[in-house]
Amino acid sequence: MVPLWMYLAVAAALFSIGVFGVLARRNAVAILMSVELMLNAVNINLVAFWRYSETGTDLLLNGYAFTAFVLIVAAAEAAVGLAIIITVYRNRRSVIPEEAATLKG
Amino acid sequence: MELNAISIGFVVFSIFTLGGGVGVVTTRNLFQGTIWLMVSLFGVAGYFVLLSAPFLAAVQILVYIGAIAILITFAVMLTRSVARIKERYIRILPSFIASLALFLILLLGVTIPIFGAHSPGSIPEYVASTRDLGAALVDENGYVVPFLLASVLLTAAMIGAIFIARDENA
Amino acid sequence: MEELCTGLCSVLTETGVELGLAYFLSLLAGVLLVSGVPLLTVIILIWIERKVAARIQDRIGPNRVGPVGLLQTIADMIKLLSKEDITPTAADRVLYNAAPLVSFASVVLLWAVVPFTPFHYGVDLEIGALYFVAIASFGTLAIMAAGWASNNKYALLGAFRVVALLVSYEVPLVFALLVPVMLAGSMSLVDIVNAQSGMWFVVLSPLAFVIFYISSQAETGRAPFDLIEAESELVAGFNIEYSGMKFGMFFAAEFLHVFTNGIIMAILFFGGWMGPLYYESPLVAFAWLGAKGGLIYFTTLWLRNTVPRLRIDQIMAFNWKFLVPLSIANLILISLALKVMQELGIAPRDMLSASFGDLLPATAILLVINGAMILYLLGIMRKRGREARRESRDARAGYPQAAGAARH
Amino acid sequence: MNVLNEWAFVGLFAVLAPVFPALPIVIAWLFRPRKPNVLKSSTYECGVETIGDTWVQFRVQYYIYGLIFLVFDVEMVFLFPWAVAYNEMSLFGFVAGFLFIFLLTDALFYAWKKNALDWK
Repeated sequence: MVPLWMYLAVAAALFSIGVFGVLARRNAVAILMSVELMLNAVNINLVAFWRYSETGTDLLLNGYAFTAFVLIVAAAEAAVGLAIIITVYRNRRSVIPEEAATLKG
Repeated sequence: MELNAISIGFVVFSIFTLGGGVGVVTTRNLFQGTIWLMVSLFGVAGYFVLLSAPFLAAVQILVYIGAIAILITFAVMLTRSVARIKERYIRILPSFIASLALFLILLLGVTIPIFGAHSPGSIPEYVASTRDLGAALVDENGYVVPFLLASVLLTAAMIGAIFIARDENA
Repeated sequence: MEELCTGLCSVLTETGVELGLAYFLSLLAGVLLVSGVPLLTVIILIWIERKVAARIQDRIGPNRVGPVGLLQTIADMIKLLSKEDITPTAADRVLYNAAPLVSFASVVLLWAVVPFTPFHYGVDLEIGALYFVAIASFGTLAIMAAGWASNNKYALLGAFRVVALLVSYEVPLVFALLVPVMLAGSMSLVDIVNAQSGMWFVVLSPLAFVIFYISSQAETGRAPFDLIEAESELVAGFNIEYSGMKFGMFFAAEFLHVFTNGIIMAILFFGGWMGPLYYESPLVAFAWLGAKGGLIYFTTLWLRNTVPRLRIDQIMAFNWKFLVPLSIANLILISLALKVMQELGIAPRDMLSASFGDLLPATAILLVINGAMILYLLGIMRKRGREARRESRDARAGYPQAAGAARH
Repeated sequence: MNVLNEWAFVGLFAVLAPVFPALPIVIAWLFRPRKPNVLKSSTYECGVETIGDTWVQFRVQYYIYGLIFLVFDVEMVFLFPWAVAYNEMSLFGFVAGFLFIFLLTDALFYAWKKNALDWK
């Protein structure tokens, strides 16, 4: 078997890539995709800890079930986020978050 | 790490996951970016298989490659001038340094404490099946409240997104 | 497949091959054996499809190359091989070339979980039914990639319409798929077949089968949902820029997908390999599966060559306002009735060990429920049909000129 | 055959599956004639050079269908385990699953009433 820390290292790398995307990209769709990467890095961790936990024999499902919930939240986030992007684009012809900051005082 | 099917799979899926991730953040073309995202998430699905959670792997493919990829593509086409403009990256160097620092912190903070712990021999043999998950989801002592809340969340997301995205003049 | 792999593995290790390599080689042999089935059938399928279409249209069909035209597909392949393969300069080369491969591979991959006989299958995954849906979604992405990578507005428009159609019809498909999964209490396709030893699921829930059948007809892009090949509207759809063998791959993938869906329906609703004397020999079991799948496949061809194409707004309205609510209602009613019966002790909780006699009362009640739903639906359809006819009559009365134009 | 061996089979299958369609394409690549010209490899249009870009305005309806599909697809994350555990489930568990489906049907009903399901 692959030791646990390797999964965590890959998840950390994926999370950092996502953070870079969120910080450096200007396009809202690209930022949303980077957020999806970060959520998936979290999911890798959850499943890895669930699998390697020594109490796995009494059927602790926390990590497993939690991953399913994260998946649902990620999907809801993508759906609403993209809908907002489409609407903002329709009204302002732009998908750059900084350019759509009318609500900021 | 000896050479066997699992370690080969791990290396292959790591390349998929991280390569796809790098592709997502570096590709300027948003459609290609979506494909890279799918490559990366396919790698994550592979991890789930290696971690004996094939149900999550199938669901990952179903939800991301089957639905979210399509949704992102539709959104990209609807905001079409985006793909044409030459997007400039902002704050490349600070972002890079920040994410690299985060990676190192995560590596040190998370990996070192458990390095060597959980030796492969101590991994539980029996893992929960999909049936166990199904039973736990609707068990009063299990996840029945989050289960129903997830339904409420999805309903709210769907109603909200339709409300936002619909053409008012239509 | 399991014995074969272990058997081959032990033979190889005895002859002095290293264990890991022997394992890999036996696995490879298994994969080639299983994937050989769809690859061989696709060649025959194209011939069958053309022959059936010809007979329905009162033609003879291919009859020159080989006996009764059997080698026509080989001749076509040789022709396709010698065709010039044009890649448009504006295309995204990597995605353009990858799309047909993914499209075909996604259909071949489905065969990894198909149980041919009680003991001969690629793998018996715990999540078999979900695997079937998940792998099929690669095909959708391939179509999207093909349309985008061609860099052609007709291809892109065609791909968008097709993808919207495919994702829409996946909803009733999955809801209908939940019914056999629920009845068998397992997603493994082998378990689902075994659970039908008492009663085929098509008897327990005919409506689920009908919904699954209609949506899989749409998933494969066949008439009346053939927007994929809407020649008269979209030039050719998403594959307009493809030529030669790459076009052939989209074509072959579609043909194979139709047959694969026939086999899957036979497994989910018609008891797969079950039939008289199936336990005598694996060949008999295999023949039963082939016969059931083939019969369903034949009806899809029949439908394809008989009905006209629907408009996209009609297709979408039919799906979202009829098929999806129906499939949800069907799932709720079946699960409610079965649960009540299980609590009362009329229906067995374990389909695997339930015999024909155990299931009779439950079957009768479920059939009555299904029959009531079908009658109700027919009532709705009749009412809608009457309204539509009245509308068109009123329109004709109001605009005599238009009516005249319509008549000639 | 344990679980991971099964998936090794699927993995090998997944590696080999694209090879089958790739083979004829590669063979065709070896034998096919090569006579490209500018006109042939240009984008297939009505014969006149395209002005501007391939991008056409798409209707938002595509997104709405994709969105409703996404929600129902994600629902499957929970409905498949629910269906698998159905036979051993108590009445309470069944009612929970029933409520789950019912809530989502509400959303579909909303979309219907708002005419979001019409192809416009």
